[in-house]
Amino acid sequence: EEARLKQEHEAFVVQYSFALCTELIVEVVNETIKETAASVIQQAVDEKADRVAKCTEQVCNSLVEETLSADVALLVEDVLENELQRIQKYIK
Amino acid sequence: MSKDTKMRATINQKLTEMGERERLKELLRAKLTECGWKDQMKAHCKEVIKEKGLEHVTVEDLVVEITPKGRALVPDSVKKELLHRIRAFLAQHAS
Amino acid sequence: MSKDTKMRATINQKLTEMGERERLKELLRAKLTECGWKDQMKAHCKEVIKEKGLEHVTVEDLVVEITPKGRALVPDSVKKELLHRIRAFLAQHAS
Repeated sequence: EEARLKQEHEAFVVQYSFALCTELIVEVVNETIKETAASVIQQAVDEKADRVAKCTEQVCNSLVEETLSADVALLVEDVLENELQRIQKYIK
Repeated sequence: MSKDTKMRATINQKLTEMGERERLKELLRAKLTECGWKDQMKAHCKEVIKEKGLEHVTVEDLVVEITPKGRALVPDSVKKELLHRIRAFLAQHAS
Repeated sequence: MSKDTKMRATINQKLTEMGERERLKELLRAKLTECGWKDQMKAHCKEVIKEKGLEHVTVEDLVVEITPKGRALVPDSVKKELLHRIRAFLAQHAS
């Protein structure tokens, strides 16, 4: 009887430990995957927001630069022409 | 209630009360990080996001997509170590 | 193509396609006139001509000479307003 009980107990321990091991792995894997997925998505969202902010600023700067180059050239041509006309008028 | 069910309930209670359940989970988390499993999961998440586009992926989508791979990739050595720790606890407390 | 280059191209494409780029340039021009930038630049241009002599300057020389000042004289508030307008436009037309 003692041997039978011992055998039963051993069988129980084997079965229980396997079941607990599987249960803990499923629990930890699920929790970790959920945390990892959330953090990877958050990181990607943050990175995208940073990139959008940075690139928008760069686009804004290039737009200012483009407008300035065009306008400065026009302004210079205008001033030079006015100066020339002024001198021509003076000479006449 | 059968003898096995009773014994299971008793051990479960002991595991929780003595904090061993949390310790086992902590051990497992640490082992999964140490063996690179967590990094693999991160990389896989990034791949899925890249493939589907950030605006088309939710946390739930990612969980559904990577969980099967995550379970399959838990190394046998980690499972064995956990099993060993559980057996040691049972040897001490499940008489 | 890097992610940044792609992103800039997308932003520029959106602004151009919907005519916002031209509207923004017009806004910038109006603001620069309004804040006296144009008058300051004209005055600076005349100074340089006076200093070097009309016969010794070309359009290119003058452009090279006064552009840095032109850049520096754009008020921060104007740049900020422009950036704000671009952000608002992108937020409105986000796909």
